[in-house]
Amino acid sequence: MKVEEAKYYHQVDTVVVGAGLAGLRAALELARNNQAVGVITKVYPTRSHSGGAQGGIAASLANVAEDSPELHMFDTVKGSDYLGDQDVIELFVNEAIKTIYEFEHMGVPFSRTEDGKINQRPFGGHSSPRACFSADITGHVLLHTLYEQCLKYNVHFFNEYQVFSLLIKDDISRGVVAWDIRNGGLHIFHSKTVLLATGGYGRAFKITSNSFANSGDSLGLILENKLPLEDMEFVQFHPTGLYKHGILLSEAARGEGAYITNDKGERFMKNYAPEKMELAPRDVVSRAEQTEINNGRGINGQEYVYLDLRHLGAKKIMERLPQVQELALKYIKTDCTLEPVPIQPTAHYSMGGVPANIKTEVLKNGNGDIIKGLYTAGEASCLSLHGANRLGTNSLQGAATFGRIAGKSMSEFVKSNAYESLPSNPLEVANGKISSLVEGSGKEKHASLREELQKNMTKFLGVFRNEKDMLTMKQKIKELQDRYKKVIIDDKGKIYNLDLIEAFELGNLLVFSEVLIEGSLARKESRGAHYRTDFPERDDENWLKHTMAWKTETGVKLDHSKKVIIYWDRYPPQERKY
Amino acid sequence: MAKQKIKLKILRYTPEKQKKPYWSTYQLEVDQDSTVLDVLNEIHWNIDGSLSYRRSCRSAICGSCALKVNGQNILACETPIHKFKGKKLKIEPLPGFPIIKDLVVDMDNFFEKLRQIKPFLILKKPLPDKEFTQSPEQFSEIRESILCILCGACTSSCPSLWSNKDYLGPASLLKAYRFIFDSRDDGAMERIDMINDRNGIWRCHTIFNCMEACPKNINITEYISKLKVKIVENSI
Amino acid sequence: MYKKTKRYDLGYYNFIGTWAWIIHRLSGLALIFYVSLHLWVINTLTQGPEKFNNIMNFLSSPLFKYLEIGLWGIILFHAFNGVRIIIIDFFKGSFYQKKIFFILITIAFLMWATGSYILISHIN
Amino acid sequence: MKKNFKETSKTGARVWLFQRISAIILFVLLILHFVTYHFINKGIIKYTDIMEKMKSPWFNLIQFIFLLTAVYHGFNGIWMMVEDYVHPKLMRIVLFGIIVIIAFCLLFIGMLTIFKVSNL
Ligand SMILES: Cc1cc2nc3c(=O)[nH]c(=O)nc-3n(C[C@H](O)[C@H](O)[C@H](O)COP(=O)(O)OP(=O)(O)OC[C@H]3O[C@@H](n4cnc5c(N)ncnc54)[C@H](O)[C@@H]3O)c2cc1C
Ligand code: HEM
Ligand code: SF4
Ligand code: F3S
Ligand code: FES
Repeated sequence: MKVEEAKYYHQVDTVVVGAGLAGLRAALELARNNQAVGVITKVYPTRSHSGGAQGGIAASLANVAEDSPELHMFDTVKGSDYLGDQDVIELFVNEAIKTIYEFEHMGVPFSRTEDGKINQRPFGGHSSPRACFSADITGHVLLHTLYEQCLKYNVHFFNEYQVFSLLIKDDISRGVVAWDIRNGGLHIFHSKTVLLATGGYGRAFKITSNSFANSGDSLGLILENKLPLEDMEFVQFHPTGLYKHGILLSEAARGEGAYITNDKGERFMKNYAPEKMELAPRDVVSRAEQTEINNGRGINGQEYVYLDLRHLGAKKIMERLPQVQELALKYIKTDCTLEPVPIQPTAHYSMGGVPANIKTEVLKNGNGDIIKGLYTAGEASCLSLHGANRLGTNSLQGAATFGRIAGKSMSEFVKSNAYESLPSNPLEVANGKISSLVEGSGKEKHASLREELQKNMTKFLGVFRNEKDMLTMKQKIKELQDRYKKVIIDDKGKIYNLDLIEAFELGNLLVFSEVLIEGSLARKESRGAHYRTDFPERDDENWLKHTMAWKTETGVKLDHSKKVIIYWDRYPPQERKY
Repeated sequence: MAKQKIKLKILRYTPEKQKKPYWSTYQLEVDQDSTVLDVLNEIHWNIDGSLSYRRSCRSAICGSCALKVNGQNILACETPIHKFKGKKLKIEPLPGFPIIKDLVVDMDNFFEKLRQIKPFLILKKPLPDKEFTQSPEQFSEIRESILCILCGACTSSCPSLWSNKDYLGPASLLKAYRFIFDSRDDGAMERIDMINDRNGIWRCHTIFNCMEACPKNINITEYISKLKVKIVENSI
Repeated sequence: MYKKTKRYDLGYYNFIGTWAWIIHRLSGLALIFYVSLHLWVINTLTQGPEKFNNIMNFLSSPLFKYLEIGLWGIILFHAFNGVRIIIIDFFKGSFYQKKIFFILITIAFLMWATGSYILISHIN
Repeated sequence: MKKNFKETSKTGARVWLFQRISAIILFVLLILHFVTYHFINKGIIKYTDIMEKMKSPWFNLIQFIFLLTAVYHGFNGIWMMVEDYVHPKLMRIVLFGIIVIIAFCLLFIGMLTIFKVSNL
């Protein structure tokens, strides 16, 4: 395969990278405002991982019980272990309601209450039933409805194009370079604004609920452009991952009243969160599970505990949780109406990501300086809505609401700004990556590297962390990064070259994982999803602040000067107890 | 986990190199409870990196990985190999669609057909301040149809499509049902006008392959029948 | 740009629905052929009793009796599968399409067996 | 850009519905016909038997309906198959012509028989 010259050039006002909930919502907003928009996505839009979300989407509609945005805000702030920026959270809880009604008007088939309103159910960490849902395929119906709306407004999709590099110069974004997966060849997208909505980075872990596409591409690209990432150490582990597979059994199962039991058949959550029991936030339940497992109380001393649904009755399970039943039956041949299901904690959500301000503009540093024309939303972003720990159902809402806000910001930006010129050799970076993979000198395959990375990340940076483990991992990642330089791929063709894509994704995994490790090492406290056995307490005095991390030639540069925005009078940090 | 030796045949095709697809045989050792996708990954990662296929969620919700294995369309990620009871696996891309490479087929036409049935609520009434009300009974009309993950397994398995590539196909018809029978929608007539066509719904001959293929067990044919009756009621 | 290949690979015939459809089609065609012949034969009625009775005698030879047995089978299959299709179309039959198929085909088979018995007993 | 699936023909609904209606009529008549002619009369039908029956106008009416539905159903069915397998427009029109001509020929032969014999 020969390296491509600039054969394909597109000029579009706005480019949206990623067609998950965040990307599509932004694209829709732009299209509705009559802006030219191109959506670049490496999988068909309906294949995006947002479709995997099951449980629900939060908004304080108060359809089923008393509720208010104020309460929603309080829960979110507390859930974030006070690391969430409260101006963002406030905007979020107020906009959430509008987002839901908009979705409903677009045609999202929500499950209904008897009197025909949108039904809501309780969810971990929320003090009131707040999760709007559609059986247990909430993300799926939202994603499909948004995609269909985009078809209605004739949004232009570049399906199966993968962004290989960002064109940023002098703190101004000028577009992206993307690889046409299907036909081969690099395309230049010259644009006024770019939105990064590429989803999470759970694929750095072995046991994960995330899809293959969640390789945190834009994180790697941001670091490569000498820009920082924020709060990367916070990775949420979900307590109900299917044993060995990591596939998620919806939290809705617990919402509907499932039990979690250990080897002795005991509902052990009573020792950890006596009030909320199984409905305590994910990090609490995951840690409880891991503790039970570590202390030999996993089922038969193995690495799993049981999720018990039997008392709900087959009818309710089939009606409310059909997907849970199906997944357990298909993957581990367990019929959850008759038997308990083996589960273990699984890497699930990435709180960290590309730093952005409340208008979703990407930040250059901790002082609030921005990169002009670059935006981010969804799981790839860190607006610090979720702080140190995300509450279930807040992320779909976050992706949709801030997708919309991003759309708005971008369409304003486009109106008052002209195209900036492209850098002199726009394809240089992308070509470099491709040729090093295709013409490399080594012998190693990317698969073995990835396997090693994921295994070790799960082992050393999992639910429980400590200094020693993390230092080991730091060594390891250096070694892996060196070995990556010698990786070579089997497939030298252009057409649908899966090998190339996977190898490229591995490159990103390796880059941001290092940042993740360094961030965790530096944060000498336990907060939210980040739990250190050597520093088991939360330390508000020293650590009530965000981590910004750059990758430099010499290693990772950290900066902890970015303050958390807290409304001290309303929500002073207090202990998180459930 | 006990290991197991398996043999399989995969239909390979690289348009840059071959004129026609050809069968290629593999022999490997995998876990007993592996899925078809695990096997493909194993080959791609450790044996032959040039094998291409689509996959994303590996939890049967994204619809990327529909393939034909031993004569039937399935989702690779949710089908364990023991389902084929020790038979040699024969893996091919979805029938009825053009192959791009190996197991990857061109779905553009499939999505284009979806676009044409106007898959979005068409509203002629004013928007309420809050949500439209819809009773649980009205919701249950469309409950099954919203499970569709647009994997294409159904459309690809339909003999009517094989002989007529312009046939709209069961997936799009199901989508049309989902909107026509949504109590909030006002655009039924527009959509009916679209699917009431020589290459639309009337190419369905109740062959039921679509239902056999659907990984979500959606009773597609039933919904197509309901549509046919509705169209007949409306146009005669 | 990749080349689009065409494949004529139709190996998807493991299912009742497919077979029912194929046989229904073929039987329909066969029936048209039969109806045409039949109309032509009956037309001899207009040419007087002689010709008609001759042909009828000719058609009662064993060979035609066996063909008639086949014809009866084709008619029954087409008729009963046709009824199945109608049930599916109008009476939510798709939930039980396989059951309906087996029930109706059993009835058809019994009718075919009885009919064949009668037809064979006519030969002598 | 892409080929639109839509053609303009809206006859599908009628083809479909009439195929079913004629099928139900045929179901009754065809089985009755087969039983009466092929089983009961030992299968050998005499000219005089028929002439006897032909005297009744009801019998003739039923025969006429039978003829009409059978030909309609059969050739409607063929037309459905043509729509399945034949795509070029011109070819379709030609085939449609052929189908209609054959159908009318058969109808003509059938009606000729009925009218001539029954002396109507
Ligand atoms: C199993 C599971 C269940 C969940 N359940 C819930 C729930 O019940 N409630 C809730 O609120 N949240 C839930 N979440 C979280 C929520 O689904 C995600 O946070 C949210 O969907 C993220 O949306 P997104 O738009 O940011 O990204 P995604 O939906 O992941 O989309 C990413 C997009 O980016 C594209 N992309 C990535 N890299 C590139 C590249 N290099 N070039 C081009 N395109 C690229 C991909 O193709 C994709 O279209 C769940 C998550 C998981 C994993
Ligand atoms: C005995 C009663 C009959 C019944 C109940 C019956 C029923 C049906 C039905 C329901 C169809 C529609 C199939 C579809 O839409 O896919 C059909 C098609 C057809 N029928 Fe009949 N039919 C009968 C007799 C006949 C006769 C006598 C002929 C011959 C003249 C015939 C020829 C056909 C043909 C050619 C088709 C088209 C096949 C296809 O499209 O697959 N049928 N029949
Ligand atoms: S109806 Fe079933 S088979 Fe067809 S696309 Fe949808 S999920 Fe796939
Ligand atoms: S297989 Fe095809 S013919 Fe109809 S019932 Fe399904 S769409
Ligand atoms: S990988 Fe998503 S459906 Fe199989």
